[in-house]
Amino acid sequence: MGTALNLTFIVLLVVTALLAVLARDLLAAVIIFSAYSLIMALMWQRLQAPDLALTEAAVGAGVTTVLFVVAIFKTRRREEEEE
Amino acid sequence: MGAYRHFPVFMVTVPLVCAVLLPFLGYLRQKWVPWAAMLPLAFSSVLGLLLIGKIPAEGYLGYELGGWPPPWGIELRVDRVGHFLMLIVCGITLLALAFSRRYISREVSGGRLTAYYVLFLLMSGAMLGFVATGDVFNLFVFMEILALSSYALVAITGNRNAVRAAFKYVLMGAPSSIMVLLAIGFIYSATGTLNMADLTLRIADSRYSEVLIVAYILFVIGFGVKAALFPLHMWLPDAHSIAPSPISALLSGLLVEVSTFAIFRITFSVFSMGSSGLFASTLDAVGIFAAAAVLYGGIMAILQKDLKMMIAYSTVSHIGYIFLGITAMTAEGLTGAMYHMLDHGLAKACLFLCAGNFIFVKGYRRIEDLKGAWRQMPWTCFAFALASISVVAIPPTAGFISKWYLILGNIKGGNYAYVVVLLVGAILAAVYCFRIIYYMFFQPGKEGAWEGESRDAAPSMLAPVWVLSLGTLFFGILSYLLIPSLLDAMNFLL
Amino acid sequence: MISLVFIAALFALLLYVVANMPPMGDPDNPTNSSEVIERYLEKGGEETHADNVVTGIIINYRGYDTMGEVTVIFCALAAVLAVLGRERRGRIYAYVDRSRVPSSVIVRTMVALLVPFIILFSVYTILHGEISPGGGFQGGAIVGGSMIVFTTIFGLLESSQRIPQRLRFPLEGSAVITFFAVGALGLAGGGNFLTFAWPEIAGNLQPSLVVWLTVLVETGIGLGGAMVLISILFSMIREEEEIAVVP
Amino acid sequence: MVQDIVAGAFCCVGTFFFLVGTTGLIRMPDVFSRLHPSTKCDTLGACSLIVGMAVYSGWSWELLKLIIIACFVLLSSATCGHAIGRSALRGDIKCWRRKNGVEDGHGT
Repeated sequence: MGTALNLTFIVLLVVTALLAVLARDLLAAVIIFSAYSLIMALMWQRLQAPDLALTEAAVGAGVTTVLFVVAIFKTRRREEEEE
Repeated sequence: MGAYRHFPVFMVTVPLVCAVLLPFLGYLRQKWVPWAAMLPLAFSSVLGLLLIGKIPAEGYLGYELGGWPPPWGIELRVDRVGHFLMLIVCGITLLALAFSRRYISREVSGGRLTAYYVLFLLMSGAMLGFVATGDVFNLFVFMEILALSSYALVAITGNRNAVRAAFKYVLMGAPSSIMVLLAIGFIYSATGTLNMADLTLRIADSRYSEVLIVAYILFVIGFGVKAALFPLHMWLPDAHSIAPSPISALLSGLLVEVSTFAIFRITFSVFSMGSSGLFASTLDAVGIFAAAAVLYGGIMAILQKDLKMMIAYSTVSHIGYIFLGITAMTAEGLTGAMYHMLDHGLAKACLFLCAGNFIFVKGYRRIEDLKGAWRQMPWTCFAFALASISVVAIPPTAGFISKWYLILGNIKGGNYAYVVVLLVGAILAAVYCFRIIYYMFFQPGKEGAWEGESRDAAPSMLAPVWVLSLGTLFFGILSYLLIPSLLDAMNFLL
Repeated sequence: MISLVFIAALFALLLYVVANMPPMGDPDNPTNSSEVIERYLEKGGEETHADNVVTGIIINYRGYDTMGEVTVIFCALAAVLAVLGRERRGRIYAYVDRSRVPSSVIVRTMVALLVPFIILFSVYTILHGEISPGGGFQGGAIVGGSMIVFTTIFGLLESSQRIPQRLRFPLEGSAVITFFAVGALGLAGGGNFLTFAWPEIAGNLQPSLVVWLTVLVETGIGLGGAMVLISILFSMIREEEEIAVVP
Repeated sequence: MVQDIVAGAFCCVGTFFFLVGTTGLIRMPDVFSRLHPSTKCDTLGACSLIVGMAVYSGWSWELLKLIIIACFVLLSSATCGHAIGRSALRGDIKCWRRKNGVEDGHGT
C-alpha cells in the first residue's frame, strides 16, 4: 500500500516536472510547477519530514508561484513571442 | 589557546552581519556607506594578519561552532593553505572596495548604491567562509551566498547587456549549485556525516564507492562551472567583461580561484586522493580539459578586440594553469597552483582595475583605443604593464615563480605534455599582453584620442592598482617567504 | 543537442547512483548507523532542550548553516533590490489595481476575514517550532504567502499601507542580526560562537534559557523571512509610472 | 466496526465526487461549465472526505481540527469559484454554444 502510494507520487512528480518543462505557455508551466511543489510537499510528508513539507507547501506552492506569475505578467506570456 | 582561536569565525561572520546592518547607514547617511563598508573587511584583514604564525603545529586551526565537537556540529578549519587564501581574499576585496568608491558611483546610483555595497560585503564574507569551513554542507551554504551576490553584482548596472550576461551566468550557475547539493546528498547517504575530516576517515572504508565516485564527479562539474573550467566557461567572458570593473576584479581574481580551491579541498581533504582508479581518471580528464583551457583561453584572448573581454579569456586560460597544478599531484605542482592563485588574483584584479580606469577616465573599452595611452595615463599604463609581465611570467614577478613550480611539479609528475602546454600558454600570454603594451607605449594615439583636459585617474583609484601590481613584484622577489611553508603544507596533505 | 546529451548523461549517472545507493529504511545504512545521527536522536532532546529534534539540529547543532541560509535569504532580497529597485515610499502603483476586473466585495471580505487566521497560524508555527514541526522559515513563508494573497486582492497601495516600508526596512535583517546577537551572547558567556547558553553563568537557568534563545532565533527568522518575501513581492509588483499617490 | 463502515462510505462518496469533478474539469468546454464540476469537487467531495475522517477519528481534538478545515475549505472554495466566474464574465470570455451540432472550440 505504502509503496504503491510512493510510486504514484513519484510518477506524478516526473510527469508534472516534464509537463512544466515542455509547456509552451509560461503561465501553464507555472501552474503545473505549483502542482509539482504540492506533490513534492506530500512526498516530504511521506518521507517523515513534516518541516520540509510545510516549507515546500508554503514556499513552493505559494510564494514562488505568485512571484513567477508576477514576473510573467511583467513580461510576455508565451515562449514563441521571443524574437 | 588565546583569543585568536575565535578569529576565523569573526573574519567570516563580521562582513556578513555588517552587510545586513549597512542599509541602516545607507538610510541615515548615504555618503558614509563606502567608507563604512571597508571597516568589516579591514577588520577581517587585521584578524587574518594577526593569525599569521598562529596556526598550530597539527596543521590547522579548528573552531567548533556552538561548542559541539566536529561530527555533530559545524567546524571551521583553517589550515595554512586556507589561511593563505583567506589573506588573499581579504586583501583583494579591500582594494577592490577602495577602488569602487569613485568608480561605481558613476554607474550605479541611489538606493542601488547601498545594495552594491551590501552585496559586495556579502560576497566577500561568503568567500572567506567558503575557504574557512570544514563542513561540506556549510560549504554549499556559503557557495549559495557567493553565487547569489555575484549574479546580482554582474547585473547591478541594470542595462540590457548586463542583465543578459547575469542571466547567462544564472543559467549556468544554478544547475551547478544543484549538482553540488546532489553530490553532498550522495556523500551523506554513503557515509552518514558531513564533516570533512570525518568524511576522509569514512570514505576510506565505505562500501558505496560507486555513489562516492559519482558524487566526486558532480562536485568537479559543479565547482567546475563556478571555476569556469574549460568546457564550462561559457558564462565567464560575458559576465566578467560586462560587470563593473571592481566586480570583474573580484570575480576573476577571487571567485574563480575560491571555487578552484573548493575542488582542491574536496580532492585532497575529503576524498584524500584517488583511493580507486576512477578518482584518478576523473582527475586525468580534468587535466586534459585544463590543458585545453590554457590553449583555448590564450587563443581566444589574442582574438579579442575588447580589453575586458581579453582579460576575461586570459582568466579562462589561467584557471587551466591552476588546474594543471592540482592534477600534477605533486607537492611542487600544488604549491605552484596555490601560488598561482595569489599571483593570478593580484595580476587579474590589477588588470581589470586598470581597464576600469581607462573606462572611467576616457570611456575606452577597445584595445585599439589604447594606442598611445601612456602619454596621458602613465601611472595606469605602467601598473598594467607590470601586471601583464606577471601574467606572462617574466622572472622577477610572482607569475614566474608560480609557473616555475607548476612546470616543476608537472615534470616530477611525469606529465611532459602538460609542461609543453604550460610553455605554449606562456607564449600565448606574451602575445596578447605585449600587444597591448606595444600599443600603449610605442604606438602613436589616434587623432584626438588622448587630448583634452582629463589626466590620469584619481589617486584613490590608482592606489589600489599600484598596490596590486607592486604586490606581484613583491611576492615574486620575496617568494622565499611563502614557498617553503606552502611546500610543507602540501607535503602534509599528500 | 549538446544539452540533451548532457542531460541524458546526467540522468544515466543519477540512475546509476540510485541503483547503488544504500537501500531506504535499512537500519545498517551509513546514515542510520553513524554516531552523528545516534547522538542527535538520543541526546538531542536533553542537549538542545528542544522537543522537536529537527529544530534542535537546525538551530543548535548546525546553527551556523542556518545563519548562512538566513543570509542567503537576505542576499536574495539585496539582489532583487539591486536589480529592480525598491518601491518608492509614498508613491506606489501596481498592475493589480489596473486590472480590468477589480476584485468584488465578496472576495475582499473573505480575504480580509481569512488573512488574520493565516497570520495567526504562522505565529503558531513560528513559536511552536521547538515543540512540533515548523519554525521560523515555515512561519515566515506563511506570513509572506498571506500578504501575497492580500496584495493580489487589495492591491499594492493598500497592502503597502498595512505593512509600510518603514516597518519592513528595519525587520528585513532581523534574522541575521538575532542570530549574530545570540552567537555573540554565547561568546560573552565563555563558550564558542553560537553556543546557546552561558555555561559559566546560567547554572540552573540553563534549560529555560536555551529554550528562550531558540524561540528568539525562530522569531527573528520568521519576521525577517516574512519581511524579505513581502519586500521582494512589492518590488517586483511595482510599476515605474506613478498613477496613484499616497498622501 | 460500524464506525469504520460509515467512515469508509463517506470517503468513497468523497472520492467519487472528486473523480466526477475532475472528469468534468477536463471534459467541459468552457470556463463557466468547468467551474460547475470543479466547485462540486471542493464542496461535496472534500466535505464528504472530511466527514468520513471525522467519523473515523471519533470524539477527539482531531475532530475540532477537521471542522475548522471544513469551514476553511467551504469559505475559500466558494470565494474562489465566485472570483473565477466573475473575472471570466467581466473579462469578456464567451460562453460556449453548440453551433449546428459542431462543438465550437474550447472557450478561451
